[in-house]
Amino acid sequence: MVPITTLHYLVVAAALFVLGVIGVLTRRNVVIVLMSIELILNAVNLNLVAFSRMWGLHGQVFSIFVITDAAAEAAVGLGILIAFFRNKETVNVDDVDLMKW
Amino acid sequence: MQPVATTFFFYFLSGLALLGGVLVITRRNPVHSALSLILTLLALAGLYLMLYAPFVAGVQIILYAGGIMVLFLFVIMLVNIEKAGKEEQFNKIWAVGLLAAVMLGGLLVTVFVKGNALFPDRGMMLPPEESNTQAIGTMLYGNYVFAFEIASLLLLVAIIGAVVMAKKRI
Amino acid sequence: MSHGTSHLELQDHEKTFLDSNELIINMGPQHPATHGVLRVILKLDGEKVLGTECVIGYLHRGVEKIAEHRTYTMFNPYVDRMDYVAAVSNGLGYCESVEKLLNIQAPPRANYIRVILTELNRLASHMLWLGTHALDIGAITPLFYTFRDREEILKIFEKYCGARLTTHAFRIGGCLYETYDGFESDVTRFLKFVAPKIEEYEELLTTNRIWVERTKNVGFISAADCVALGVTGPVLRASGVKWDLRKAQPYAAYSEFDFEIPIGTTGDTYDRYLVRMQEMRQSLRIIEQAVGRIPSGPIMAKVPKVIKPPAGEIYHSIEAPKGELGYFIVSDGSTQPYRIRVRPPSFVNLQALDQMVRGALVADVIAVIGTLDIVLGEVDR
Amino acid sequence: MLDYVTSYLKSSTTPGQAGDVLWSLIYILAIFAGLSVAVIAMNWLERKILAHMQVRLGPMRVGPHGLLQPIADAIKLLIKEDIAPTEADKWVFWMAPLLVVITAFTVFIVVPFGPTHAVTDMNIGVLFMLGVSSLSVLGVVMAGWASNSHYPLMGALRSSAQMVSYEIAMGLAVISAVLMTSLGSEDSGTLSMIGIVQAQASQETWFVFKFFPLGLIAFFIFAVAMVAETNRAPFDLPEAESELTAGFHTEYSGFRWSLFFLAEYSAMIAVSSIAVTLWLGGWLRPFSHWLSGDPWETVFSLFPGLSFLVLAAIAVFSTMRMPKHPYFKIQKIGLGVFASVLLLIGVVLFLPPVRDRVQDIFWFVAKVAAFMYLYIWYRGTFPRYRFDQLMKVGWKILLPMGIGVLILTAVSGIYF
Repeated sequence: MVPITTLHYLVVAAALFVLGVIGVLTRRNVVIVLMSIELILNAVNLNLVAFSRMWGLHGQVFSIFVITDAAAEAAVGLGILIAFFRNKETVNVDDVDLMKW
Repeated sequence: MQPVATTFFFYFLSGLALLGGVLVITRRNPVHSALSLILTLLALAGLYLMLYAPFVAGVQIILYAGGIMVLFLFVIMLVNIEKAGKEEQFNKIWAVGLLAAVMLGGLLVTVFVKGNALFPDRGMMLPPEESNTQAIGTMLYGNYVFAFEIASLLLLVAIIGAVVMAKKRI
Repeated sequence: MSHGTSHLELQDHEKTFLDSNELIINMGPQHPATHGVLRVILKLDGEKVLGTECVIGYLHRGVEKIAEHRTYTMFNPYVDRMDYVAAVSNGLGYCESVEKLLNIQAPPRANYIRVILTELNRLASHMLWLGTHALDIGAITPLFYTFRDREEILKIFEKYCGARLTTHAFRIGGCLYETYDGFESDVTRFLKFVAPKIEEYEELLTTNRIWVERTKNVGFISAADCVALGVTGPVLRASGVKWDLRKAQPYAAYSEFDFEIPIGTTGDTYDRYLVRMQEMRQSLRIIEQAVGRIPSGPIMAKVPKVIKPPAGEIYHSIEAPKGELGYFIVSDGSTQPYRIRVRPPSFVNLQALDQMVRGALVADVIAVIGTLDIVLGEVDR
Repeated sequence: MLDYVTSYLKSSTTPGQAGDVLWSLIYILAIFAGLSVAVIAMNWLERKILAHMQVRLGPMRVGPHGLLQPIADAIKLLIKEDIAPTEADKWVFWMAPLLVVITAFTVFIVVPFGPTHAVTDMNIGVLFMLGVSSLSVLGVVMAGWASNSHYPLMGALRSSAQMVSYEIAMGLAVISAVLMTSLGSEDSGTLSMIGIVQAQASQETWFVFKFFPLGLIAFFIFAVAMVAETNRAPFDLPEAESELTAGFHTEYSGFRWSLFFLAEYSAMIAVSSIAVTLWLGGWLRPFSHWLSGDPWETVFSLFPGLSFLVLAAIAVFSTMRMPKHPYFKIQKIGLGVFASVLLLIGVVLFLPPVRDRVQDIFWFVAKVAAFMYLYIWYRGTFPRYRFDQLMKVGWKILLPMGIGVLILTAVSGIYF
């Protein structure tokens, strides 16, 4: 069996990234779009942590920043979602076509 | 700590992560999507442990699975999902989006296949540090202290933003 | 979930959070905290109560209708089944009403026995209220303490008339049973036994931070609202109205005893709790005075064998543990009442529920149902 | 085989760190079995202690003094029909109790019952425990949502809001204890559970007494938050019987309900273990520095055996007090057997090789047991908080206190 190398992790991360992109680009439900963004961020995190095994801890520190960012993004994104749902009674991303209601 | 059955656990956890990812983007019910995403997150935490990054794994579990996903579930329960479940699941430009994503995937495959030379020492794995948490802490409050403070500012902005968005009258 | 039967309407200024649909929850008829088979339809915004609607009648037995087909004597046991935790009071009210209709007076000895038993019953009722109220708010221990002490009261009842709950202790014109040997000493011993117990309940609850937080400023109702709704009993007195029928229109032998009417100031749940605790002490005081000087003499007035009141109508009310318990009896001169209408305190007090819980939280609904001290047997009759 | 066992007994590290799969599995099984027994015992003890607080007897019929009652209950729950509401989301409904129970048991792999008695020692031990136990909130939310009914949904929303809020205060209290580990050593502090206890040993004080009253306040914050985390009285709003019937597990029955029950009790034990490890010196015996030296070591090593002897004496006393009626004959025999089992365990624990080895475990378990008693005591004493009051306590009292204690601890750490 091939020993597990950094490249293996990179491939997994790439696959997750593509899944996230598909989710963002094709789904209608805003909640699921937000979750797909989380998938993308996690793929990045996996990359960062995997690289930290090659070039030192910086990757792990950055992945912590990414998690912080994800928390902020989720809070704001869900806040927007709630505001949107209140105005339009829908969570359909196609209906988000006005900057101001 | 001698790693045990690394290969098996790698494929097992990666499989779980990818399975979760697929379920996230295909489920009709957002609650199911969220639960699948939790599966992915936990599997990734396992992968971080395998990469000797226990602190990131712990943060992943506490913040992502225990915090952010609870927020997601909360919001899903607040907004009425019954109607959304009956609607069309994919948007109008899904074909274009899928095409773009597949092209992106193809690009990545090309990079991995053709760019073998880009990863000259791809098998190299640094040994684990004596104390991962301590090393990360030193780095976080040393090299990256400015970024750290900016991140706290970002969180503050996010808190205020979320409150302003969600609350009708302040 | 029953949406069909509810007539709850949102008022204009009340909008739900996120403008989401209001949640309609059925509390009861099978629910641990509705004290029987009360069904409350709650209209909620998250946890906030926008409105309530009580659905009653699950325990309706047609007591008032039954009265029209029974003689005055035969109907006497039925009234015990209304407020079954204060059966003695029900019986007292009924017997006194019929006596008033017949224009006879119960002899003084009977009146003293009536006072003692009624006050014991008031204690029992308040103890049951305290235990269940505390249980609803989450304190499970007082329930067992109060039941332990209520048991002593029920033992006295059992010794006196053979029944514990639905006593049927009194008859029209007086009492059927003479006090048993040692009745006085039993009651005195009970008084000595129970006085420290009331302190014990207060020790557990009165200064308990969580208890105070859960009950202070909860279920507020003003004196004016109480009067407008016809709310009586401890609920009215906790709002600051000094109205107690035992003082206002003394019946039985109450005019001969020295006691006070505890009143509250704010009219919240905590005040009602304090008022009831004080009432328990006042009851002890009345019993203590009464048991010391039970006059001798007959226990039954001269009552005709067949009770046939003259045609006419009468309204007589007494201070039951839960409030004003009134009987309106219309007689057509026959052996059976033409119509009896009971003014049950629980039913009237329950009407204040909606006003007391609007804008509060679900947990407050529980506290308020507890503090109103309703008995569904009396609400539904 | 024997060599294998003795080689382990001599090892000075946990099986997980040594990479010893077999011993890890043995430890996991032992902890699993021990926890199950503890939960069963807790069930009986809670009912008995609460009953005696409430002037009643509690279970008396099944077995002498109701000793077999938990087993009867367990059998009843296992053979009960497993009902799932028609409109429920079957898959999620089925997963929720599993998730809750798995997280409740998983945290125990880092609980140190002694310097070497833990499945493993992670260098993120405390973080791991907090993280995994915070996952149980997901199970609660899943259960409430999947039941597709209003009461469970409200219970789930309540409990998720409650658990997320109190985690913050809890985390702050934990951090101030972790800060204390860094004192008095050149190295930085540690998150490892074993390391934290060792730090208390080397600093010759339990952290609850450190920087009096700072340690005590942090401990208090944690002690309050942990009751809220486990949804126990007076913070038992998610399952407030009088309001929400049974909260998030209203629709559950039989075996799945028993999983929630199991999870609740093991979560109680888990958070108590964190508190014991962080503030009460983990496996260290009381006065290990004041009363050190040879005679005291021997005296304290007698405690495990003595405690079992006391239990046996109580059992014998109860046997004596039973009425002399043939009806009680079997019960008497049963209680007598129980007493002699206790006596036997007590005697075994007096044997020198055994008593040195079980010391650590005994003190740890005794401290956790004290917490369990507190849980029962709270339940018998306090009414239930209302939801907004609960949030007020969490956010406006415990959180500022936690931040204050954290800052003061850091300051004291620098200057003292």
